Amino acid sequence: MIEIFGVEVSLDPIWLTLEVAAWTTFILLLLGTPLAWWMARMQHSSKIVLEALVALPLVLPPTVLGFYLLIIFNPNGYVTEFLRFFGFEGQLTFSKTGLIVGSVFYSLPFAVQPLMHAFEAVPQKLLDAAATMRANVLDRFFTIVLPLSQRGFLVAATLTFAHTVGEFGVVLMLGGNIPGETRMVSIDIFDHVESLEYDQAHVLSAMMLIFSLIVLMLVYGINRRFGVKVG
Amino acid sequence: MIEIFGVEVSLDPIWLTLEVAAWTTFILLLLGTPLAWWMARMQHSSKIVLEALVALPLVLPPTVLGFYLLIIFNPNGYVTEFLRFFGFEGQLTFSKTGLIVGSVFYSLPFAVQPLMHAFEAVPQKLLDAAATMRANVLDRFFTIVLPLSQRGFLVAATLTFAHTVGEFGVVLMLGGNIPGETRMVSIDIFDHVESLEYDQAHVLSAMMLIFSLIVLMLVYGINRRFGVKVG
Amino acid sequence: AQTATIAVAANFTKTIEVIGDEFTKETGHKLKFSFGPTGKLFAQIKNGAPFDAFFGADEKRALKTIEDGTGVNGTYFVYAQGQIALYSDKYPVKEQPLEVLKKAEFRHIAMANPRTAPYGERAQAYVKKMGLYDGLKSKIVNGESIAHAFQYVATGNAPIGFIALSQIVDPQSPIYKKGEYWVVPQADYAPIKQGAVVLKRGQDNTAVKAFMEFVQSPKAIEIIQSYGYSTP
Amino acid sequence: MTTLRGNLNLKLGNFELNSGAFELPLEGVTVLFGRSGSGKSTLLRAISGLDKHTEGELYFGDVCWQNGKTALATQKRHIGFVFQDAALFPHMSVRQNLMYSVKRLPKSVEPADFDEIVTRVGIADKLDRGVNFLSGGEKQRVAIARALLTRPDILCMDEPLSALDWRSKAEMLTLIEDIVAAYQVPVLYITHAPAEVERLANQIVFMKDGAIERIETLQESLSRVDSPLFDDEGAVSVLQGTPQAIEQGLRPIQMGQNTLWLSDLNELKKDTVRVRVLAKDVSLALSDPEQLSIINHLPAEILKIVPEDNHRVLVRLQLQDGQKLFAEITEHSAQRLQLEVGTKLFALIKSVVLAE
Amino acid sequence: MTTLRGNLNLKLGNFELNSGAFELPLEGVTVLFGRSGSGKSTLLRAISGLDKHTEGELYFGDVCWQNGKTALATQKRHIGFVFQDAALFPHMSVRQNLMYSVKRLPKSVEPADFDEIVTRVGIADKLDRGVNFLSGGEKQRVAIARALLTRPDILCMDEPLSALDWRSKAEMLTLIEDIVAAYQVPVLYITHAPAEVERLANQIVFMKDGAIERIETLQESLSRVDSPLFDDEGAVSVLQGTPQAIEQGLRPIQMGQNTLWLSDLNELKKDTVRVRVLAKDVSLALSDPEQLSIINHLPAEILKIVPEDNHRVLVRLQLQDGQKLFAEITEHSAQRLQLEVGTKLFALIKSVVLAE
Ligand SMILES: Nc1ncnc2c1ncn2[C@@H]1O[C@H](COP(=O)(O)OP(=O)(O)OP(=O)(O)O)[C@@H](O)[C@H]1O
Ligand SMILES: Nc1ncnc2c1ncn2[C@@H]1O[C@H](COP(=O)(O)OP(=O)(O)OP(=O)(O)O)[C@@H](O)[C@H]1O
Ligand SMILES: [Mg+2]
Ligand SMILES: [Mg+2]
Repeated sequence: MIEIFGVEVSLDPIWLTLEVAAWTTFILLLLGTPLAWWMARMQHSSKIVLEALVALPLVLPPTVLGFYLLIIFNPNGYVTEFLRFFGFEGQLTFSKTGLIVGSVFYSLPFAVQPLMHAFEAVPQKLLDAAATMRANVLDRFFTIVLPLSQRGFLVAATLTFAHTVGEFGVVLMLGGNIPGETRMVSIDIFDHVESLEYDQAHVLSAMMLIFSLIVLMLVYGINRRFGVKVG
Repeated sequence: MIEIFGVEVSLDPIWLTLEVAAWTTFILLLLGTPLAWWMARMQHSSKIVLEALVALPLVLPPTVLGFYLLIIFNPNGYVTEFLRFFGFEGQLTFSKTGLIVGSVFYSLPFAVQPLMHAFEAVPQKLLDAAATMRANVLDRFFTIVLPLSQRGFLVAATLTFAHTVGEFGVVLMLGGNIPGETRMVSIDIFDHVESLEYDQAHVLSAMMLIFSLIVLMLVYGINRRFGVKVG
Repeated sequence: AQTATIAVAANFTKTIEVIGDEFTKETGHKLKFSFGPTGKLFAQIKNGAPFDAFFGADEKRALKTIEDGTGVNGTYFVYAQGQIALYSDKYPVKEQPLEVLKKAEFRHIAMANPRTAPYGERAQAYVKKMGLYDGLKSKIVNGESIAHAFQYVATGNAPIGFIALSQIVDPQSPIYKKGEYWVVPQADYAPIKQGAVVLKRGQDNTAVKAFMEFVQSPKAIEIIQSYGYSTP
Repeated sequence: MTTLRGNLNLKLGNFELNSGAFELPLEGVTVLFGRSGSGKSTLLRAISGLDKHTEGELYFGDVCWQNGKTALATQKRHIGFVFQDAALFPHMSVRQNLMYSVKRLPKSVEPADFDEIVTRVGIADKLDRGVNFLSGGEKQRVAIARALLTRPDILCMDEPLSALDWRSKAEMLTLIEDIVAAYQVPVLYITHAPAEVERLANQIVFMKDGAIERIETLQESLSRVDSPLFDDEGAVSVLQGTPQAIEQGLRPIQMGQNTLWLSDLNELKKDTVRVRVLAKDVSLALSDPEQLSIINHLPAEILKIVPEDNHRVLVRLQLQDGQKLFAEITEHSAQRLQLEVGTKLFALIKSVVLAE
Repeated sequence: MTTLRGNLNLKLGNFELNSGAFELPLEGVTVLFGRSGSGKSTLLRAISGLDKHTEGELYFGDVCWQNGKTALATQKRHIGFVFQDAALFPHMSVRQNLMYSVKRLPKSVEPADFDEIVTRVGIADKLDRGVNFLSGGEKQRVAIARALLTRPDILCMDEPLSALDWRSKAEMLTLIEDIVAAYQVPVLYITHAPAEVERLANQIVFMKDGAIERIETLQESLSRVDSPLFDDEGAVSVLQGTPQAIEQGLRPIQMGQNTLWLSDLNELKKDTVRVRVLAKDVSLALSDPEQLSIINHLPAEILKIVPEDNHRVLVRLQLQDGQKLFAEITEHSAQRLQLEVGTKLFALIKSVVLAE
């Protein structure tokens, strides 16, 4: 609890939000990279289907997405059974893990789309050149594709992070709004609004706004200044 | 009211959603085009500030955004006063107009970002060439920039449309859930969930899912096949 | 001392936080509250949410948990009874509530969604009973919850609305001592009983047991009433 | 005669263009020549008003194009511009690219003869193609046609041929010569290639480090031994003469009393033609040699002998009609033949070498 | 001697590569020559394993590189590849680009001498530059050094010089010759330019419409009157000789009893040099002319007289040491000198023309 402009606000939801957003970004970059790479390389028309699937979370209302994730991740459901099989003890819903998993689904397009476009822009010729220098597929990916996709990663990371910070519906459904555990800033603000504590809501919103603006400006600034130009 | 798989669902929210999404897309392309063009031409560091501002709706939880729009659009507030001055009679909240205005704010980055990138990719040389052929600024914009930014427009339109279809928080906050006027699909599904009518929720969600998949696949298909390549 | 996680209907947020503070002070047990729309909380409980007790905004959904097997039989009780008030900062609702409703000169009237919120359902039933529904029908705007309906009124977007008395008498409320209100006579609508139930997960938790008792103690009842609810 | 005169300044990053005062006759072809990075393109863009940061002054005849920071918009300058990479509109067919010019002509200007230009430029059969399906040479033809169709008061060309292969280059040079003659439009032309300069230029603007170093006519420039034009192929002479009717499979070019025999039999539409002779293709003989396959034996007198690197000498000759010719030979030969200023001798030029 | 033999097929859109069976000696420079779109690049990429859809078979000596659809990965073929546009990694410095090769050498392969290669290629002072700050020629040097540092069993070059200007081109040609001689690595080289072929090739693979039309040595190819190599500059002869010590500012090249005088005084590291002579630079004289600046007068005998277009004739000569030489003269001169098969005469070549 700290006081800002004479209003008491709890910082827990802020830290939690940053933590969840950071994890989500990390995981999505990790999982999104091979997915995006695979998609960037695809030639068939099935690429279109995949692109559409990846874009789906954009279209689905987050509460609806959250509702179905809630059903799918039910502790007696198949997914949890399956994870149990690998020694997973916990529960996917109502925990930080759950929030992160939900956010990963929710923000998928924001990570995969920029990465895919960045990967598509890496000239094939550079990969060919690397191959003639005895670099195998993985080697080429790490030494050529990744460094040349810097901007794509920056955009993917910002969008994912930003979108997770701002996410509400999925988190509310999957998380259960448990203080210190799954109560993120977006829900906290909403709770303040619901319980008529408008002052707290205003302060939190303002903090979020300023923080986001600063982060975004930094990122766009870096992007403009240090983008590696290819070609 | 129609029956699907033995479940009665009302189609009104679906039509309304499509209508609002269509209007939002239309308006955002109209307003986003000059904004994106202006930003694409900017050289100063203030461009970064503008980029960050445009990206803000990504970060703000939609309910929070909705809450503040609710405050700003209040019928005794400055915005409405201002509109009254121009002969506006109605009220921005609890109306289709309000939903559309809210969605326009909410989806702003989804229209402006792809357009800006598309505009940035139009080679200056082509504009120079057009200028030597006596084309003035507007003429150049309509005859060179617009046609060469087709893909950008397609992406902007899809993302905006998709995002508006899936929007929940802003609509929930601003709309007032008036059947036929502001009850969109996302809210309808949510209401069904809240009132334990899970069957209806499932049917509506499935319809939305399939519809979205088809639209997205069409768009990505067109994009891959007919994109004008520049350079 | 133990810790309990309790799911609470959003409209009761403020009240239960105050009760909770008192409870912790007295017993040393810690409480975590999870607030949300009742239907959402219900869906979560059904899908394994880690809640020890459930305070719904109506009777229906708390009872349904027992039916579904997630609630503990015999622990159900009504912890509060909501009261509906008609509020406006423009129209003389205190003196002539029904005339104002009849004339319906306003553009919008806010109430909670009758499908999802008991306050909304009762408010709708009341205007129907008074024969005012047809005149108002086109002007009704529905908040998803009673708190949401309140926002419409508090932000001036709806000049009049059926909201909860608790939202008016709360000293922190943005409309506290502004405008005027009229409490709808309890006799004209079925009581909005808010039911609570202990969930399977919390049945052995002493904190839960203690809290359920505490909520029914005179001290708690005093707090509940001070926030504009009546008690059975 | 109207002129283009001005003094332009423009700062681009670390580069500064400070042209200095200049005045260019608006007649024939003016070539901008200079090393890469000397600011040729920048100057041409500044003249065309394509760079908003240009300052200084510029007058096209009496019309003010630039005064301080106030500039007439490009679209009001009636400039035709041909870019190095053609800059065709990729979303239009060839015809649409051309019509883009035509449609925007003000009513007061009489449109050019579309069919004639298209035929002359050689794209009449490609009008309905997409521009992405054209070869490099075809693209440049369309770009030139497009520029001509704007009925320009001046035609600017920024290395229009440098992206082309030798065959297309040769064709395009002929085309450009042809156009300059036919439409009488003054041309500002940037190139790196001395061969293009010698073929086209009336006057040359030499640029260095963002400034105009000097402006001179082609003849002036070619008479200097240290001309910047003498680069990869060494010294060059340009002879002018009057083409005659074909005789014995050769084209005689009359230069005073002497005749130069050319084996290029293409139709020559002009009264006077330029023949480009590399100094290293000219041999010298003290007596008129018999029994030799070289048919061009021009009597000449040595004006000057300039020693060069690598044991070569450059010999400047005067032909009987007063035209100057360079010959590059080895020091060894010069000694053997005892050449000195005033020596009368014969310049031998293989006819086949002359063809351009 | 090991060979590269195979038969490759590859379908790309509408284009089909069907090489037909081929066998190439893995020695010296093998040039792939053919018109644009004939499939040269496609064949080279197929040989390198850069295209996944390649089918057919390919053996590098005993090593199977391709059998049906089963292909050895490019990185296991030990190929050095130099692309037309260098394909340097834009996010690395020159040194990092070079070290990319070196780091990936298997332990069993002894690394090449980094400093020597870098010095020979002439980029020793540019190692720490970003590759975006190199000129086109410098980029190609880095690309070549990078390919050499992979210790390749074969070096593939796809038009490595076509993006360069004439000066860089000349330097790079010398460099490539030098490298071939120094490292004894077989080279597969694509070019459009006959001059490069004549300078570098040991054997030539002519391609047409996606197939190999024929494989022949440079000498075989140059002895045909209709050689595809005779293109923009007409017929060409390549003479070989032994360079001697410089005399009187000239470089004598011994060819049998005769001497050819070259004014190129660059150091020659090789025992045998090639001298490229354009047929149109050769004049003919019935008697050995005196008092002429042309110093190379080679006795020769006419083998054949071939009429050409434009009233010219191509004369095939045999020199005294048996080497063949083309001269292109006008029909008019041929008649005047009464040339016929068997005529003994002198071929005149200006020494300065020979420099390459
Ligand atoms: N937009 C720009 N920003 C910064 N520097 C620029 C810009 N445009 C050109 N320059 C620099 O200005 C200098 C002159 O460029 P310019 O294109 O006029 O040269 P040029 O004489 O046309 O050369 P080239 O023969 O290579 O075309 C160069 O050093 C170039 O790097
Ligand atoms: N990926 C591709 N898809 C379809 N067609 C292709 C592809 N790559 C090349 N082609 C076609 O294959 C043909 C042969 O191309 P290739 O690049 O091998 O020719 P080339 O002989 O190297 O020509 P150049 O001298 O112009 O480089 C061309 O007609 C080209 O258009
Ligand atoms: Mg330039
Ligand atoms: Mg090729």
